[in-house]
Amino acid sequence: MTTVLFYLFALLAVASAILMVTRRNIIHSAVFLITTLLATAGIFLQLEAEFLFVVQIILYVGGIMVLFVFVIMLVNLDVSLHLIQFNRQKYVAGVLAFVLTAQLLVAFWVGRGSLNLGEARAMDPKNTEAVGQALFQRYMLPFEIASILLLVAMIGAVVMAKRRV
Amino acid sequence: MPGASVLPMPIDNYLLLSLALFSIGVVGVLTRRNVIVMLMSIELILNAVNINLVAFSRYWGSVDGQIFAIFIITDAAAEAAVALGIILAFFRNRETVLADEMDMLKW
Amino acid sequence: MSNTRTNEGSSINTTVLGADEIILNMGPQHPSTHGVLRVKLKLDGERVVGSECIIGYLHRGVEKIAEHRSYQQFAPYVDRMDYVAAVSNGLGYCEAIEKLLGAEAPPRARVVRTILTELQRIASHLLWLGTHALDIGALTPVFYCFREREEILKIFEKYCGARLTTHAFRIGGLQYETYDGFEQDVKRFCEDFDKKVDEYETLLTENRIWVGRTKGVGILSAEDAIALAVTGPVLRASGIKWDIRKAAPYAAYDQYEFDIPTRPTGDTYDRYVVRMEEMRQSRRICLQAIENIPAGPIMARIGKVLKPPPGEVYHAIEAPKGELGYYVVSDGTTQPYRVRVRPPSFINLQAFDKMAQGSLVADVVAIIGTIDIVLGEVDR
Amino acid sequence: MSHLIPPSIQPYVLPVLFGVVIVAVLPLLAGYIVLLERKVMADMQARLGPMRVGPHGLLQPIADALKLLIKEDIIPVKADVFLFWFAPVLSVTTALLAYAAIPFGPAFQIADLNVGLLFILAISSLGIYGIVLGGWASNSHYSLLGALRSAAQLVSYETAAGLALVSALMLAGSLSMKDIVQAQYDQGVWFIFVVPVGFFIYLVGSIAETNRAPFDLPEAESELVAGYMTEYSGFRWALYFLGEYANMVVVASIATTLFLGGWLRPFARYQDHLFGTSVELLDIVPTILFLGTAVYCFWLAPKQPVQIQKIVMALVGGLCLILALGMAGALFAPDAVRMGVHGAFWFLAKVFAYIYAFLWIRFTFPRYRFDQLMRLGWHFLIPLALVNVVVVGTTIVLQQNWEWRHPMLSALVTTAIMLGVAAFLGREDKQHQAAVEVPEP
Repeated sequence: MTTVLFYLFALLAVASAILMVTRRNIIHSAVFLITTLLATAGIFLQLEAEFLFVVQIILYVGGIMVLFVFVIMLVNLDVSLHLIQFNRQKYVAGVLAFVLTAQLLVAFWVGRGSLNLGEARAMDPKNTEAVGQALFQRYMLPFEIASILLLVAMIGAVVMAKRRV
Repeated sequence: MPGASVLPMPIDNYLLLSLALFSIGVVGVLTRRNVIVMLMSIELILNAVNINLVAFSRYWGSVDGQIFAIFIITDAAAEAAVALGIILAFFRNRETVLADEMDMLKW
Repeated sequence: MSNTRTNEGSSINTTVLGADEIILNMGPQHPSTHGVLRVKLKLDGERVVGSECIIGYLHRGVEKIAEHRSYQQFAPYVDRMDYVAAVSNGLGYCEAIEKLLGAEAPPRARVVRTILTELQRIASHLLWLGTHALDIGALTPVFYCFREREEILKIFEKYCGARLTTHAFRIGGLQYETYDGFEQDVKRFCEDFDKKVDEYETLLTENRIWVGRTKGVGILSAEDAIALAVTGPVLRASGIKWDIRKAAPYAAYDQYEFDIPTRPTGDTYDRYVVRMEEMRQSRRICLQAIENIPAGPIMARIGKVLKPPPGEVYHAIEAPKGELGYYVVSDGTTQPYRVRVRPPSFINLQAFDKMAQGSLVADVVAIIGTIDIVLGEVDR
Repeated sequence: MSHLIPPSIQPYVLPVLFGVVIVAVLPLLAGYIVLLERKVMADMQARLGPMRVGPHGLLQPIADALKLLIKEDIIPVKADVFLFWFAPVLSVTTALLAYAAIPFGPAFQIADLNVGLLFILAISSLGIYGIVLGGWASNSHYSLLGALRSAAQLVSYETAAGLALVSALMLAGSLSMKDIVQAQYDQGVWFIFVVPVGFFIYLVGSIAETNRAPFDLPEAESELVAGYMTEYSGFRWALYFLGEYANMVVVASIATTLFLGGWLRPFARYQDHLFGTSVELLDIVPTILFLGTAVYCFWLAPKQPVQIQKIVMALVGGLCLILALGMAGALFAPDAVRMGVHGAFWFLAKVFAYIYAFLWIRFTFPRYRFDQLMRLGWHFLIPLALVNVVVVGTTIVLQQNWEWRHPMLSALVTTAIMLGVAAFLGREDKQHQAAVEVPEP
């Protein structure tokens, strides 16, 4: 069952990721990115990371992507639909991306044998509590730093979006 | 939950999925002209990383990887907010969201 | 959008748009433009940076029709201008022609005219209140308002057989004698009505959201109001005490005591308060008038065929929406040479641009509502 | 019966059954909420409301649904066809998906998730796409403005509503919907009495989230015609409507579960028995209510003007009678069944009470303006919700560590402090308003 779910979600994620990159209409791109993110959330669930599943949906899909869609609507340009969607160095870029992918695949293939991960261990069934404990005890300082980062980003966004500073 | 003790499938599958998403994201960033699509491709790359982290976290039976994934999502939120702010400001002045038209160092 | 004529000097320029600006066409089919008004808004986000009222969708050439009808024949047409205050329209027209003839309606007719006109004022204000509240999102007051308006329309129906376009008055007086029980009907309505107004006020006057939506919205200063020739409650809400019923009394208004409510600021809330108070004052006039309707004839002796001497006359009354004027030119025949109407809605609508500058889309709706326009009168 | 089903799919049977029941019943329920709304509105506005289809308009929802089904489906020429088709579907799907974690009774739940509440919040936060994409795809200015308003509004009020829920969560100590109700049973008090301010914030936030008046700006008919739904007609429009009402039930269910004790009966700990039988005294209330309704229907039936209406009225009475018998029968059934049936009754009763509050507010207040709505959200509700979390958290710690034992006392203190804060924030709001006011000439 879980295997089937994984392949389902993986297929959905990859297919909509490809569609996202190739679509002409930005809002369609955004919709396909949302689909990818939801499929990823499904994979998180399949990996028993319930809390992250919820965070992915609330924050990524319900928050960040709404922001994207909002901005796309604000800058909605029918003109851009008829323009060339890919830039001048697309062939060079494509080759480079292909080379990078190939490198990673090779690294993956070579490292496959040598990587010794040891035995897989069971997950704490109370995922939310475990994440909470870790977040507020072991990772307290990074957590606070992240909150400062968000504050800074917020101020930055407000300043950027303001008409006259 | 049944089967909670072992990883449901070899970790390779997750890594390959992550690799595929990452590559697609890289292609998107490098080839598209529209800045918003480029940003979305970056989100895709971050997402691919998250899959890796969570898969390993599940493998080790520890939540540390998930914590990192949460931090990455936080970071993505901050990045999106600032970047979209910049895009809006730019659009207001130049009325374009195409990367190769953003070639003036001032406006 | 491209082939519309644009007024000279309007603040909107549809060809040059900023990056954030869009053009929004409100109407002519829109739930809150009170008919077929079309408002072209230039928006920056939701903020109005320019506006233009495009009218004429209901133009029927009423003034031109007048030139081909006899004086009596034209009287029913005026009911179709401000169709929610038909009685007031009729009063203005009849008195204008009487002035032209040099005749005067008998005292009984004048008192009955006053009562009916004041009832019509209440009915018109009730309709305004209901729709205005509906525009701002209060769904309930409109039904209460219609409940009371129904009472008034019933009185009209009993009196002359029609509810909306009544054609209640005739040149020279009244066609019909009042029906049996007219006094009781009016009295009963007026006695209850004060409590009903209180009821509307509990729903709205101190409602936080209502106050927030209307206070400081669509401000029209006294100077602007005068410069734009605004009249009626809109003018009085800007702090100017001007009411034709007091300034140049007609019908029987000189016999009754009533106050002219004014407010200082000239915002939407003030206009609301002024109209609410006007309803109470109208009730007061009705109560005074109903106590003492003089006996006597209801029609002056003016003959069957009206042939006013050549000349011209301007007669204005205080209609529910403002100064309703008739300028009639006679060439001595049975048909008017020219009838020009000064409709209060049309003139007051000019203030829209002034009020709407810098407001939000939601305010535009409130402002259209607060001017209290009837498109039949604006377009004629 | 259970031995007939192979063990491999046994755990899925009951959830699938519940799912089918919910998906089948919900559209009907939504239709009847619309009827309820129209009837309540009519009552408040001194008129009768729908009276023609069926007795007292009881069949009106079915007629409406039929009409919408056979209406012409119009797609604007310049619309984005794919998204125009997709958006209403998304709207309904997300609304229905949220029901997966809602406990209608102790046993009547599709899945008792560990993160149940968060799951519901997450799924309902997806509903915004139905609105935003639909508004964009219509290619109309009204729709676009409605969609933009909606996006901003939902993001703002979700924050306040979410923070309000945290106060109840801290009391329950769990995210599982079932455990939250159980905690209210164990502590012997519904959380609305412990954190009334949190409930109030959630009430306001949930009205805004479901786009209901006085926060119905995305579809304000006097300004934006119908907002994001302007270009929709026929069945797509009906889907949006279904989504909206399904969402209302979702937020009402969340409020019921977190603040109003879920499926718990009022005075759930009071367990006096009826005349020595095993029946608890208060458990007969549902039976009596249904019996009363049945009698009323039978009394009304002969008074209906048309023959068919008499029959339908009698049928409704019969339905109520059957329900009353079911309720009575459940009293003597095994515990699981009794709890399930009565739990579902109380749960739905509370949900409808909450929805009634929605309707009442809708017909009483005018609509907020967009900037006022934002100011209310960001300057009043979110700070209030934040302080609420801090104060409630402090009280809980005090209770646990300093033997501050009396829960109602701490609730009183908390509420008093919160009301003070609310007054303070509200006062600031007034100052702001005063600043805009124009001086008298």
